[in-house]
Amino acid sequence: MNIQVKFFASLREQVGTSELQVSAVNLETLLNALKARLTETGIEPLLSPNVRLAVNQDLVKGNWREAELVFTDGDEVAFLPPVTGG
Amino acid sequence: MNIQVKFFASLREQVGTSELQVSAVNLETLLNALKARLTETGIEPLLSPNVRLAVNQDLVKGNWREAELVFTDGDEVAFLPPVTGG
Amino acid sequence: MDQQIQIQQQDFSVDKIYAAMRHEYGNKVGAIASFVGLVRDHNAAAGDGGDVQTLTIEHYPGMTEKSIQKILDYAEERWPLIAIHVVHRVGTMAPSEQIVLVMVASSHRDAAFAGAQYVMDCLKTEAVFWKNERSDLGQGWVESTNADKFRAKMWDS
Amino acid sequence: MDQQIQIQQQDFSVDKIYAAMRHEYGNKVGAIASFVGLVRDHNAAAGDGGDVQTLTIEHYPGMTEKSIQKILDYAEERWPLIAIHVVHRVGTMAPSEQIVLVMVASSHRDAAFAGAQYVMDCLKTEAVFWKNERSDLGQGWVESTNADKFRAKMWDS
Repeated sequence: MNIQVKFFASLREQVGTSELQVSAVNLETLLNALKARLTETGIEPLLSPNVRLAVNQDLVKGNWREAELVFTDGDEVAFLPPVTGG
Repeated sequence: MNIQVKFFASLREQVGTSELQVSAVNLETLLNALKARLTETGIEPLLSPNVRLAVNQDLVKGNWREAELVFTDGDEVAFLPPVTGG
Repeated sequence: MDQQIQIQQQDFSVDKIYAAMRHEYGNKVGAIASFVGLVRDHNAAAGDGGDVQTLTIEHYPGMTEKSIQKILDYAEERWPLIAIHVVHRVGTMAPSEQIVLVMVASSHRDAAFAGAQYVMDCLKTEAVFWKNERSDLGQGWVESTNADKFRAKMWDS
Repeated sequence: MDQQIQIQQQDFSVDKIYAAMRHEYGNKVGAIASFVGLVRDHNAAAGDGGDVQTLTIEHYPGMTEKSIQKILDYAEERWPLIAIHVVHRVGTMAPSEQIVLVMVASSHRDAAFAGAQYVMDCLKTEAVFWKNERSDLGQGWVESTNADKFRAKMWDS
């Protein structure tokens, strides 16, 4: 499955890119694929307790690290640091 | 003492005038002077519980009907029905 | 804090007042809250169901300004505000006309909102104005509602 | 209720949006409450005391709009509102520039104020934006404060 992964704001700065294409079928394979790609920073910043995950622009409810996520081709996954507008 | 007496809004309509000049030295003589002038309506509308009194544009605190008001020449006394703006 | 109070027959430009508010107080202004009251077509006064044709507002020149100034003085003491501008029209207005503007500038959003809302609540209950609504079914003097009085009282706590 | 959400780089005219709000919904509009947030010159982020030189706002196209729509949907359910218009800028802004506008029309003053304040509180805590402040002493990402979170939570009760 081809997954588009997005990083915003402080996370974008930390991992050094705003977007990656990876191949993954579920959360575990996604994190492994990211680990292989983000060799400089590792995936630690993405796992920080205040980072939320959105799949196809919907927030994953509860603790996404423990969610059973299964991806289909073309899914968009985004790592979101704490938001603020206004 | 020459007193200028003002009536606003519903009171102006009820007594039929917006302003009267009367001679009075205190509240009692003022009300008597008004009674003599407002022969059509009497002073009943002015004594209604929700009417407030202002002397020289300051509200009389508490129940003005029981206040010890002494006037000096040129004082401006106004009878105010319930206000609302905005 | 800068206070401006205008009582006038003619209509006002929200835009001009906003532009002044935005540019006259420097870069510490982070929040501008505004409220505009407009003449509605439904009847508040007699509750007779008639559509409002005109609203006429009367005031007591001098005392009305003082009553508003007292409201703004209190707002200034209670919240960190940079400026308040109040415009209140008097005379006769038709539905959809502007009646009143309250605009408040502050560094802080909460203060700007609270200040504007407090001033509006007190304009309803404390400011020296009288309103007469004329509908196709008659005319009547409007009084502040119990809800208005309750809202104004809430600020005491 | 009519909802309008604009997310854009360019500045906006409060006046044009006000004119539309005032005239597009007929004579039942009795109250228009507005809030404008502006770039302040003092630092919120790092608290390093430096004067803010620029504020840069980032968003997630698509998801940001959805997050705001959810806020407006809730406001619509909770208060009798006629229209809400939200404009939120993204990109880089200098002190005194306009960042955000929330304008709410209602028949009732309380509803207009509550709606505007609720939307602003949720924009601070729920809407998908990120803010980066650059001062003469460095740059930092701004997070919503505990006070912001507390305010937003208060609407649950």
